[in-house]
Amino acid sequence: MNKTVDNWEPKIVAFLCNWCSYAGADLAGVSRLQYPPNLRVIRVPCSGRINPLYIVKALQQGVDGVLVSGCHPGDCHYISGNLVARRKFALLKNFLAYLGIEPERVQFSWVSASEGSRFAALIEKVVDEVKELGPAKKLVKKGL
Amino acid sequence: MLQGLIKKEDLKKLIASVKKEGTFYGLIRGSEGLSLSELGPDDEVTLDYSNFKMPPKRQFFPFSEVICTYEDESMTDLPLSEEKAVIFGVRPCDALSLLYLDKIFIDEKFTDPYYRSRRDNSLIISLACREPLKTCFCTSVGASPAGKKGADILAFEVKDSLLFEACSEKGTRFMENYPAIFKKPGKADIKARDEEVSAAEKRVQTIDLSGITEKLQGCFDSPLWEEISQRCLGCGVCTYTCPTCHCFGLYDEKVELKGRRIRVQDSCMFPSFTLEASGHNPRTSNEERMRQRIMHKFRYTVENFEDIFCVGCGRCISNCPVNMDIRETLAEVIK
Amino acid sequence: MANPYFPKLVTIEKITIENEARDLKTFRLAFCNRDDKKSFKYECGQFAMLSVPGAGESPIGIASSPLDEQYLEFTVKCYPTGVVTTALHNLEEGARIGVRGPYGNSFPLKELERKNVLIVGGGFAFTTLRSTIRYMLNEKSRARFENITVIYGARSPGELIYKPELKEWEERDEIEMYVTVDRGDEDWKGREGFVPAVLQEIAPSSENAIVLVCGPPIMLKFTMLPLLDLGFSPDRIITSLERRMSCGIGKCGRCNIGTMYVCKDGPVLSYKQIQELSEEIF
Amino acid sequence: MNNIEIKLKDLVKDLFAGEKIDVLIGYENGSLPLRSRPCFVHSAGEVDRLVWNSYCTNNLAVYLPRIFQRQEHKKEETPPPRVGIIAKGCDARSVVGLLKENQVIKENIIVIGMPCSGMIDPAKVEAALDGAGPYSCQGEVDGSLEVTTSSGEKKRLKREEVTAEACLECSHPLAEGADLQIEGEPKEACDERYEKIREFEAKSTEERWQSFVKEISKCIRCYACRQACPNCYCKICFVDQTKPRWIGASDELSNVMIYHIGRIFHQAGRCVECDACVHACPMDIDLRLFTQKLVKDVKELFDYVPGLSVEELPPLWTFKQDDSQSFITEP
Repeated sequence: MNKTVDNWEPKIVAFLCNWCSYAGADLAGVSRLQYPPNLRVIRVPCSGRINPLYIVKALQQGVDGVLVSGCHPGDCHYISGNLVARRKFALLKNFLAYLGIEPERVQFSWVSASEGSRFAALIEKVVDEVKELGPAKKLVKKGL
Repeated sequence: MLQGLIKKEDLKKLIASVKKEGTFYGLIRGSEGLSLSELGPDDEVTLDYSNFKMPPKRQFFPFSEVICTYEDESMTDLPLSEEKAVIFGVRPCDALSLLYLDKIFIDEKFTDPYYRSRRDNSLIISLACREPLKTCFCTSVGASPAGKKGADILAFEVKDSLLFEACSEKGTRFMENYPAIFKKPGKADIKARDEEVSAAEKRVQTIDLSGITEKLQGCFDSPLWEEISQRCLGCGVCTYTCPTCHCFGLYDEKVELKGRRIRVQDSCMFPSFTLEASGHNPRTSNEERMRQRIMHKFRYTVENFEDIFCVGCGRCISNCPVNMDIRETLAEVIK
Repeated sequence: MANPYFPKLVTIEKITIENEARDLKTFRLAFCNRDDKKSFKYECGQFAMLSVPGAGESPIGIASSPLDEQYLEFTVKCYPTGVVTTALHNLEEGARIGVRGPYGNSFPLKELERKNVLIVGGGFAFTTLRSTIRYMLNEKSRARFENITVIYGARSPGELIYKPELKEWEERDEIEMYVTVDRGDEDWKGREGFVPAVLQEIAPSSENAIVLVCGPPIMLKFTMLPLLDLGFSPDRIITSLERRMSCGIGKCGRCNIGTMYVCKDGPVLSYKQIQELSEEIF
Repeated sequence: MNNIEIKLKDLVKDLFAGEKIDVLIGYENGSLPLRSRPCFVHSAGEVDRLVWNSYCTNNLAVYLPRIFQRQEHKKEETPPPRVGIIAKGCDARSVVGLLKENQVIKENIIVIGMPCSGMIDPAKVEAALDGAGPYSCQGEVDGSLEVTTSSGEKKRLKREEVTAEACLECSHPLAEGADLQIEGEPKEACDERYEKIREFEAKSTEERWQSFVKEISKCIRCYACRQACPNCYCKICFVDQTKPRWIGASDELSNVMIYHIGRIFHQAGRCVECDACVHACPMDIDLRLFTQKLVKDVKELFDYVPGLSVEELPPLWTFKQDDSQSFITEP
């Protein structure tokens, strides 16, 4: 894999649920916790709102990684949105990896509104792993 | 008419000579089956096949083709292909289909420059058929296993050689360019060829299509269409593998501020083909779409261009997932 | 070899919102290149392909008159599922788009000369009729036509388009205007009722007359019978068709109806020609 | 005519005679060797068209949603038809799926279960004959298929070697839960499955990606896989949506890949491994390699097998508190 590309910084799209993870990201910011600035955050009502096509489409548009984060199981604002989503995510994660897309490109996690430091650590980890992989090439729409 | 005999093994010499000026396309059998591909002098040219899967229209009218690009607010049209190409191994039915496509894409008022430049820069060497398939019916629609229409050169397999026969000025000039490669055929070669041709012609199954256009004029509202179309799944196999189907759409694809406008083949068998932005769709059912496809090929083109837009290659029959057989459909209409 | 798919660049000079629902806008365009302007010669009833880079192309009838030399106008409705129409509606004045055309045949203005002209329009299909009215009312051409009668209807007062022009025409003597809405509101003092009903009520004479009628399929369907009753023979009822199109030059096959391609053999057809087509049109 | 075919015809004749059905979806002889094809029988008089043999590959359940939707296009209102459908194990499981998803009217269908002994895959025969379709077929003799090529050569192909992959690996050859059953001896159920999937899983990421690229590059976007699938009944498929436009129209590889990923993923927990998509594909894309992965995962993760019970909730409509979440990234 292409590990060292000069000055390359990965672009990562993060789908964060409105009630927990987005608030967690907010808290990380308010608490002035340092984490890498590679995220492009998209706020969604619930991790259950994620259509697998959002993830695949993001990869096609050339992002280097996708992160989806919602409330911890049991904490969903809509009771069970994240639990239903969990099944979908488990299958999708396996399926994309099966097709040969590096598993680190698409990651799922839970972050609550009070977990600012967990959010910062999560981003640190995801960005590191994607950096290790180098720029995304698979599934990316061919250049113009 | 210029004739020349070339040993099969000497095809390599021909390919090597052609390569100096352009690309030589021929059939090779690879891991993914038979396909028309760019050949080098070391490639083994396949000659023992009945026909190949994707029709040769793809060489001139690719599935998708960029027709212009844009950046910010300026647009640029794309330069035309100047690649000189020799396409070897097209079957006579498919060669004929190119003449039909010409009628669509090249006309006095508007010409598709991308199609046109590829056509102008190509030479077609068709290879006469020896083993017609179960699905072939070329002789019923004006083509034949040794038909010359659409070919610049028609080649015949004669024992260990190929007999080339120029059918156009372009073909004659091509053969004259390589005097060292072609030998004069003997009487026995010609006789062998004639025997092969008539044997092949006899093997092609025929259907009676007399009066099909007139019949179609009278059966627009017939219940027949519903009956026939029941089984149809509504996929695009028949139209995409048809050598004469040419319907397309123009679409934009954009990445950030840059984009391209693409001409993409489309199929009248898809509901979206006629769906308007307002949501109105003049052809909502499978039945209407099937009728349109048949009417377009066997009636409208006859009235507009005096040709049935079908060459009897049988691809729509052999590839159909539910074995829709256009021969049976036409027989129903005639009945 | 000229690329017939390649659009000419134009600038959007002015955008007018035509209706209350704000989904109808008139775009006034100016060619960026002088030669393009010269070569774009059109007639009433023709259409052009408008293209928004990144979204695609759409066939739209030309709403300005050939005698409006300074500009070119198109009125476009934005549909929720329409990619190009939405993209167009999102643009602002000064933006650049592409135009390709003009395409198709036109209203038979030559045949209309020295005749009474009845114009029946419904909804926003009024655009090419507006082009025709503007043309006929122009001082250079008005004398060539006899009486001009216009019946134009929309769903509600807010949905009537070209309002300032409608008002101006109503005040002129050389044209007879009947504007109607399906349902009025408190401020509406004009006529109420569907176009076919108004047509029957006014009952314009068909003597020495030709009718141009454009509207949604359902209106066309119910307008034909009253027109025939009034004595308009099918060959003197002229309408304009809509179909999905990609190329505009008779190649892509989308607008094919029978042996005809709406883009090059239409969009203007007489009711007689429509009756001869096997496919049901409206 | 074989025994099963006679029984089937008698049964269908009775159904028409008793005015139990308006139409029967079954198989008739195709126009090509080794092909039987779907047919629609509307009266007892037409019943003799029906056949039952080793070439009935199509999944007939695909026609059920259409036959009910068709009504909507008609101008005059007619009551929904009563439909009889001939079903192999896989077709019957598809019908269960459609019932579960409310795509067909339960009271209006009669499923006739067939004892399926596995179907012959014409693509395998073609491959065995170097890519050309057989010119004629003389039938089966002693577990072998006798065919003649277009050059007149006679060939014998072992039945097992040309049996469709889906049939070799079939876990439910009998249409359990069918309304009516034609007696006979179905093929034995296969328990040893997913071997190819496991092999594929064991390959490196790069190897898997290369295989995916290779398979998808063949695609011509004819959508035959979608149209042949009983589960693909969406009125507007995501690829045809304009807002948002999920993928571009061209055959650029990423567009085609997303079409397939989207379609196959949409079958998660619904696919019955009938291989209708595989058989429909004119380019011989090995779709099974991808569809089956999801079937396997759904079984392993959620212990669910589609198409066996109308009542059981589909796996992606529900959850368990203790579903696996080993895939979750922990910082």
